[in-house]
Parts: sequence; structure tokens; C-alpha cells
Amino acid sequence: MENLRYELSTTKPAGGTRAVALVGVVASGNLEVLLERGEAADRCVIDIATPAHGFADLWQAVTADFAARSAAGGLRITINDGGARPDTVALRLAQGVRLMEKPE
Amino acid sequence: MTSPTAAAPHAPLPADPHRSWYEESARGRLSHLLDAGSFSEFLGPQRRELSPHLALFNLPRQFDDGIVVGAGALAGKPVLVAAQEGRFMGGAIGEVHGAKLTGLLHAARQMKRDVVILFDTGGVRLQEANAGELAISEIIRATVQARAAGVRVVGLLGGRAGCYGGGSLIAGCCSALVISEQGRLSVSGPEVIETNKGVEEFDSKDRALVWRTMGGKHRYLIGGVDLFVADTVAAFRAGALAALDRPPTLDQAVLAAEQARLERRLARFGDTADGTEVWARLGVNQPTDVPDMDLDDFLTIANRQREGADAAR
Amino acid sequence: MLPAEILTSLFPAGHQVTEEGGLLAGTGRLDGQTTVDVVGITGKTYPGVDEALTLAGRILDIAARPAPAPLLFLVDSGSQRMSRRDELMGLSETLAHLAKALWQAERAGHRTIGLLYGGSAAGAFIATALACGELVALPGAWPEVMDLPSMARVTKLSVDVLKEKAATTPVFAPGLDNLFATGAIAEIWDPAQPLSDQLKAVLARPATGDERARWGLDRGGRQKAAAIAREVEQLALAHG
Amino acid sequence: MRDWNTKGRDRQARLDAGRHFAAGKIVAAHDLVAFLEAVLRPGDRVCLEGDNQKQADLLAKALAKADPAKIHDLHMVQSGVVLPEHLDIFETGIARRLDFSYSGPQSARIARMMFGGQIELGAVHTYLELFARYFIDLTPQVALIAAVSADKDGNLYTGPNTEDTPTVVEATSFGKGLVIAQVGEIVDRVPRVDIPADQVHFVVNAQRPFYVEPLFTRDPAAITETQILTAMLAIKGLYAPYGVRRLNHGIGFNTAAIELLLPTFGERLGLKGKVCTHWALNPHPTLIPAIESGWVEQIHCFGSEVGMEDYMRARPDIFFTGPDGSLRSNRAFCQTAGLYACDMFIGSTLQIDLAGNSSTVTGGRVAGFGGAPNMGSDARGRRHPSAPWLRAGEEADPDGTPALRRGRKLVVQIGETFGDGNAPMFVERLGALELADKLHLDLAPVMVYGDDVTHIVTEEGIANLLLCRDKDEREQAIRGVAGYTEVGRARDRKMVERLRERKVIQRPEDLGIDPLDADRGLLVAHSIKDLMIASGGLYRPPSRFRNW
Repeated sequence: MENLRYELSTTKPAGGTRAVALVGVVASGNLEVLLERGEAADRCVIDIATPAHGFADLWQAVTADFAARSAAGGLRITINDGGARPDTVALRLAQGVRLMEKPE
Repeated sequence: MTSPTAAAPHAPLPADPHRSWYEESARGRLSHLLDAGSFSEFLGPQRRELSPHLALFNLPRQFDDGIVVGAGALAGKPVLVAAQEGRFMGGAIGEVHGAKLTGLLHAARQMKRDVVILFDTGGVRLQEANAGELAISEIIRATVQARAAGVRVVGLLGGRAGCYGGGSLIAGCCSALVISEQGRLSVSGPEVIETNKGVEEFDSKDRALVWRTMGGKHRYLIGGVDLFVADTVAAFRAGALAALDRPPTLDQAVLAAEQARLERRLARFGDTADGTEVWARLGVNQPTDVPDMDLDDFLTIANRQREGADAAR
Repeated sequence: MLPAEILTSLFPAGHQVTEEGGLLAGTGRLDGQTTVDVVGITGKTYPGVDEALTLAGRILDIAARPAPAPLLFLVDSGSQRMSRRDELMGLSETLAHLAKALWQAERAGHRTIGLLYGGSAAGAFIATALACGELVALPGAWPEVMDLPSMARVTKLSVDVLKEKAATTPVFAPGLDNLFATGAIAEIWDPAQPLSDQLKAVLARPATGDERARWGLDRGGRQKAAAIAREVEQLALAHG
Repeated sequence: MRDWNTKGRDRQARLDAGRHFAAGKIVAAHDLVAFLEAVLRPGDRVCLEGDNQKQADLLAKALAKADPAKIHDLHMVQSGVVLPEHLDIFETGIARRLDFSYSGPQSARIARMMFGGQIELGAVHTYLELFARYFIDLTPQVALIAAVSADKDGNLYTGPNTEDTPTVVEATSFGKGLVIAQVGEIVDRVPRVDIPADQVHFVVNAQRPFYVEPLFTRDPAAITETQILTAMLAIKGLYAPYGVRRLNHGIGFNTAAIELLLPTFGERLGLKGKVCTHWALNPHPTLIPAIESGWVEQIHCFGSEVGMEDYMRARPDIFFTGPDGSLRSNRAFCQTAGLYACDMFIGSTLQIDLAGNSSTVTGGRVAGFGGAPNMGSDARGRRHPSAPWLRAGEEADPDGTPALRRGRKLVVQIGETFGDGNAPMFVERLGALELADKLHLDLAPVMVYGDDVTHIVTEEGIANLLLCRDKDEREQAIRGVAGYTEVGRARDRKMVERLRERKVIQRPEDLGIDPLDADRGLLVAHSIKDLMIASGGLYRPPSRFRNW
């Protein structure tokens, strides 16, 4: 397993009040994303565990775009990856942020 | 199938009772099964109780180890629930996964609280096979102990991984079982039989054969399960409620009745080679039409012709 | 050890245990006072619906008897029989029924002791040896969930790689030592000593609850199961 | 004095040779190989009927068994290279030259044989283009065709899978060629006359139906959330604003997802009756729920689809059916309809380059085109207006004189940035160019030319190429929806943001699409079984798609 961590500056704080959200499952080509609060409002920390080694540059690109585009400020995000494609990762991250905005 | 629901333009889709049980995740099923807002999870994903064994195989782990356990309410009645996630390692049972269910059943016995298990499993998780095998044995013991204490343990069978291997033995110890057409209940999976005994014994690519042999309709017709429902979250909720009305009793008389029931099954159908022959012998007029029948047509025929389990389980 | 030797060593006062179709049935006299009911599966038989029902029927008959006596389940089986007919007839129900029958005997006051002296695997292992109140084994027994070549096929790892990994953990590889370490087996008997004495010693101890998770913890083979189960139980009780 | 009827006499000689094997027009199946050896001549131009669906499989097998010493160097002119026998004849030397359209199932083998010099390639065509050449410079001397049944006179019933047959027979028979038909049965009276007997010279009774590939069946169970997101983008970002009523869909899962979202997501957007009413389309099973819920007014079909026959028979308002009640398909007419009478083509591809050219040639595979280049091109001869066509024309040329400004057909490429096996859909250089280099082709097999493409839809958003004013903008618009492929990551971020402000690029959030809706629960059907139920049991899926 490869473990990656990205500490990113964000442009927008996360919305909603929900303390935690989980989207996706760990399956082939899929991933689960756990979102929790607790970071500073202008920052987002993403930890990734992936069985696919050597894709750090892709994770870097996807997470950087995510932090720049989404309301992710204040979130601590943990990812268990099942070998998802970048488009699936981006979709799950977007879904996670939306879920945090929804009431429980 | 989900029928379209009329809604104002741009309105978010309403919570849809027609959503497919088969398609839902473990968490999605629970959210539709239980009364809204009633669910509390034990050892949820934030606790990160991951499998200690998968890293050895460079395999990814899941925060809940593929099972969600907790407490909730069904039509106001408190229940304990466990839902397996069939997409994570095929819902396979490992050390943590199994222990969560064992602990839940131990509590159920002490609390005299009914349990609903949402099965979706291929059986033992091979990467932690010994721990998984033992967990299944412990779950079985905890299940029968709970039942002896008067607790209903209801199994719901309609997940995408089916209910195979040791999971099917756990199901066999439940007080009542609810299945959909998509549900499969069997010890050895089609691929396992084919690998060990050859394609002549079982062609696992012949999906219709799979369903005729271990699918929901066959299991309902031979009395292997108690209720047959549509593949929707609402139907499974109604099925779970009906199953919770059945007695939990597990004693000498129930087991003697089950012995008689299973012996009668072998005497009646033991020489058949295919599900269609079994159904013909049950008196179904056009047995080859059974797989294509819709729910209502199937239930009309099945409820007239099927072998019932009559709480002999 | 062969079944005949085992029975002789178990029942120096004699036994009437017979074999038919890979299944054992009968009684043995442990001593002057104690008669033991014996059932078993032998000769690496793969239990299907027929075998499971036959065994369950005998066990239920024993359970129904008013005067409880110990029940010894001798096990040398394959895995469950893998066939289209067995699954068509509902093998999962019959194997679960067998496990429930064993438990019913125990509940009715019969000590159920499994003696694993040969192989057992997968669903057959769960429904026979592992469904007994206590499981003991003889050296040379070979329990497994799945054999390594099959496991290699499913995990897409070579047998050599699996063996290498198995050296570091008892959690997945077949074999008595590994199953012992994970807590499946109460004790491994000494074949050089009379088995009757060892059985008497087991029967002399009071029956306990399901101790297997604790054994797994103590023996280092299952370090999380006991604590996880305990915590879920506590959380549920606390939730009310 | 010139002989003005050499072709007619040539045919007469073949007819005379064939009659030795025939009773009337009927040739016995066991004589078929000898019969073919008698009526064929080395170097003949032969159309062996077969497209991406129906196959004259008995005739293909017989031709492959002919003696190459007697029959060789044939020039095959046919829509599809699909059956193994279609290529076997090039290995044995029975055939040498090939003009075709589609080779999906044989894409790897045909490429090897081209590289190995066993096939002399004429060109890879679009269907309509190849049909056109049947009437100009590729008229067959012999056509080997397939029908459902024949009567004793040779009238043919081609049934729901009529497809290419009328076109092939028209060109061959009136071009003084010989028409030989395999039929499933000989009947006293055919249900309807699809091909009149006087255009048919010989008939062989195969005693079984011709083979049909269920190419247009997409199992809803295999549709991914990313495909659903992409489909939502297309519906909300293209179908709705342009008001696309007349269209054609490709066969991929992305367009299948669109079909399955119409009764849910489309309904929610209030689009029923406003989009997707008239189609040039094969009978896609995934369109059943939309048809049943009243979205669709009319569909004309290129071919049929296995299992859909009874459903179409029961929906005569929607489908073109004959007096016997069964579907009448016609590939040439439907392709023409797709070219001239549709305002949108939307389909997927395997590769798109920075100019928007797309191709299905990758590595060692040549899959051909089928109808896509024809559907996916602007009809320069079109003269009738429609709202989507005019709006697209205006976007491309906002300053032009409205009454003189050509409209534009919407030609949409849709797909995920990474396809099967994580292959990127966006590339700097098309695999088709390497193929052209290797085979010394004058023209690389480009499926849809960049200047015909108006939009590219991926999960990242929609790129509207009509709004691009120069080559750089076009390239950055494409890079802007190319996601995390190398092409996408090399984008000029500032320029992409400017393009987004001008709505050249629209992201899901720009269109108000909630990523939480990208869920399989939004599909109106999740399985083939659901489709069968939606059809009221009229759709009978082939066994390989049965999962119950």
C-alpha cells in the first residue's frame, strides 16, 4: 500500500454542519472517502491509502483541483482507494463535499 | 425497476421507495429500511476499525470492514441491525467484520432485542480465512443462543454478492428469511462448483442456471425462505416487518419439524436434476415460464404450490 | 490414527460404532458408568444434503432422549460436497440444520465434543467440528478453510508467496497449528496417552461458553476479534 | 459494331452455369460450394452481405470452402468484416482486395492481415458512402445476400433485419450482376415481399435463420456513475438548450445512460415532448422505458435488434412496420435520414486529438466506422431550417447574415476521459496516423473530422467548439474537458478559465448538476430484466443477456 498526504490551501470553507460524511465503497475502480471537520477553515488535509503505486502525480493533480474548485476548507479527508480512475476520485470528492452540506 | 416520479423541474429527486435493494450500498439499504433518523451505528467508519490482515496482501481496507452494525427502529419497534457491503471484497467475512456481528448478537440475547441481518456476502474472506471461518462459527452459536432466548433473527437476502459460503449457513440459522428474485442462497458458488467439478457439473456462465438452482424464486418455492418480495427498499422493509411477526422459537420440536421438512424435500425432489423439474413436481404448469414471471404472477402460483417452511427453521 | 484405533483408545470398555456411507454411529463405554453417544463423518467424506440430514437426524434423536450423555463427534471429512444437486436441494439449510441439531443436543444437556482426527474444510468444518460445544484434535488433523492452490487461484498469488506470508501469520493458511492459534480448538490430544483419559478430563471440566475468541487472543492468532465483539456488545447494551 | 450488352451476356453465362445445380431457382445447400465455383469468376467484385448486425453466414462459409485454384483474387465490397470466414478467404487467396465499412469483432485480425499484406485495402468507408459506390464504381458482379424466407418464385422476405439488402440487390441486379440469397425457409407465400423475385437469381435454403449480432443491446447493469454524470451533462447542457428533437445515438454506454435518464432526470427538467421525439436509431432496448412513458413519437431503424421484434410489432405508431406487422429496417434510407433529417449525432469514440479529430483505430486494431462518420458530419447539402441547426450555425458565425448563414448539425463526441483499460480518450496524435504510415495510406481512417465536431462531453464538462474562434481556443477547450489525461493536465489554466467564463467550457457545477445525483438510482432501469418488464414482457432478451 502507498500512503499519500496532501495539505492544501482552500478558497472556500466547507458548508453545512454535518460532522462526518462517507461516500463510496472500496471496490475495484472505486474508493471510499471519509470527510470530517477539524482543520483550519482555509485548509484541507487529504490522506490516501492506495494499492496502486506510482500515481502520486495524479493524486496531486486531482486533489489540487479539488481544493481550488470546491468548498473544502476545514475538512480532513481520508481515502481508502480501490484503484479508482481519476474521474471517479474527483466525483467522489465532489459528492463528499455536497454530502457535508446536507443535513443529516 | 424505479418508476419515474413526477416532480417539479429542478427539484431534488425525492427519497424513492422504489429504489433497488440490489443496487443500494449497505448504508443505503439501512437508511431506507429503518425509520428515518432512527439509526445509530456502533464502531462506525470514524473509528477506523480496519482489517489488520489485508495489508499483508497489499489490499485496500475499508473503514467499517464491510459491515455496518447498529441500532434502529422498524415501524417504531427497536431492532439491532447488521448490513454487509457486498462490493467490498464481495462482502466477505473477516476477523473484524465477523466480530462486529458476533458482538451484536450477544447483545441481542441479553437485551431480548430482535436482529435484522442484511446479507450480502461471498462467505469467508480468504486473506483471513481462519479468522473468518471461526467468526462464522461464533456468529452461528450467538444466533441460536439469541433465538433460544426468544430473539428473532431475520435475514434479508437480495444483495449483489448473494449469500454464499459460511454466510449461507448463518442464514440457515435465522428465524425467518426474506428474499428477492435477485437473491442467491447457496453454500458453494457457481464458480467454485465449476472450478472443482467441471463445467459439465455447473456452467457458471449460464446465469439462468445459477438462478434456477440457487436464486430467490427457487428458494421460495422449496421453502428455503419464508417471504418473497420485490427488489425495492420498500418491499424489503415490509418483508422485514412481516418476518419479525414470525416466532423466534428454536427447540427440539422446531428442529424435529425441520428434519421432517428437509427429509420430505429430499424424498419428493431428490432425484430431479434442475429447478424446472422441481417446480413441475410442485405442480407449476409451465415451469420454464417461472424465471420470466413478474412478482404478482409468480406469487399467485408460488403461494398455491410452494412448500412452506411453517416456522420449521 | 485410524478410526478403529481411536475408538479402541477412547473406549477401552468397548464400543458399538459402525460405519456406513462415510458416516459413523453408535455408542462407546468410557467406563462402567459413562456411555458416550458417537456420531461421525469419516474417510474424507464430503457431506452433502443426504449426509448432513442423516447426521442431524441421529443427533436430534440423541438430543430428545431424556437422560443426557456425552456426544462425541468424530470428524475426518472433506469440504461440503460441491454439486449442482446439493445446492438445488438447499445444502445451506441442511448444513445449518446439522449445526443447530448439535447445539440443541448441547442445550438439552449433552456435552458435545468434536474430535478432529483427519481433514475438514469450509462449510463442512463449520457444520460439524466447529458446531460442537468443544473441539479437540489429534496431531495430524488437517483442518482448512480452503487449500492453498485454490487460494492461490482466487488471490492470484503463487503458492510460494502464500507460504511465505503464512510464515508470518496463522490467520489464513490451512493446518492444525494455525486453527489452534486462532482459537478453533480447545486442546490437542496426545495420541501416546489413552484417549479415554483425555476425554474424561474434558468431561470433568464444567462446560463453558464460547471461549474461542479469547483463545485466539491468548494464542496470538486473532488479536482483534474478542475486543471488537465485546465493544459492540457494550455499545449496544449502553444504547439500550 | 460495339456489343452493348456484354454485362447481360456475362450474367446469362453465370445463370446457365448455375442452373446445373438448381431446381428452378432453388439450389440445394449441399451443392452450394460447387455452385459458387460455377457462377463466380476470378477477380469478380463480390458483395457478401454482412454488416454490424445480420450476416449471410451460410454463403460466407460456403465461399470460404471454394477451391482457390478455381476462385481467386476476388474483390470484396461489403459493409462488414465480421465473421471469421470474411477474413479466411483472404488467407487462402480466394479474395485479395477489400472495400468495407465496419470490422468490429475482427478488428485485431484484420489489422494483422493488412500489415502482413494479405489484404489489399481499397478504403474504409462509411456505410452510405460504400452504398453510393455500389452504384458508381464498385457495382458487384455477384451479391450473396440473406433473407428470412423465399417463395418458390424467389420473392424474398427479409423481415425486421432488412438492413442493407435492398441496396445491395438494387445495385447488383440492375447492374446486370447475379443475386444469390440464403433463406431460412422456403414458404408458399412470403409474409411481405421485400425483394421481388425478378431481382433474385438463385436461392439456397439454409433451413435456419441467418446470424444476427445483438450489437445494440447495452446492459444497464454495466453503466457507471461517471457515465451517468456525463449523460446528465449532455441532457441538461445540450439537449435542453438546443431543443434537440431529431437525433441519432451511438451504441455506447454513455448514450444508453442518456436513454435511461430521460424518464427520470429528463422528466425532472420538464423536457418531455421537447427533446428526443424523432429518431434515426436502431431499436435500442434501453430506449424502451422512454418509449413507454411517451417521450418518443417515431423511430426509423437501420436494422433490427435481437429480441425486440415482438415489442416493435406491438408499437406500430413508433416504428416503421409492414403490412405483416413486422419492422422494416433499411440502412441506406436510415443513414440518409441521419445525415439530412437529424439535428444531432452523439456517440463515443476511442481517441480524440487536439483538433477534435476522432478515431477508433488504436494500437493493432482497425474497427472501421460503420455509420458514425455519416451521422457525425454536417450535411452540406441540407437546406431546411430547424431551431437547433440554426442556433448552432449562429454560434459558429455570430456575425454572418442570418438568412444566408448555414446552420450546423450538432456533432457530439461523448465519453469518459479514461476509457477501457484506463486508456486516455484524449491524445496528442491519433493512432490512425500510425496506421496510415504503416500501410502507406493516402488518408488516415478518421471517424469524425474535427471540423465537424461541435461539442465534446466528458465528466469534466462540455466543450462547445462552435464558440471557439481560433485553433488555440479549440485546443484549450478540448484540453479543458480532458481531465487528468496528459492532454488535460497540459492545459493552460488561465485560458481554460476564460473559456469557462464565455461558456465555451461548462462544468457540472456551472450547469447546476449535483454530483450526488450521479447515482445508479437515477437510471429508470438497472438491468436487462427491468427493460423486459418495462416492455410488458414483449422484449425477449437473447440468452447471453439473461441474468435470471
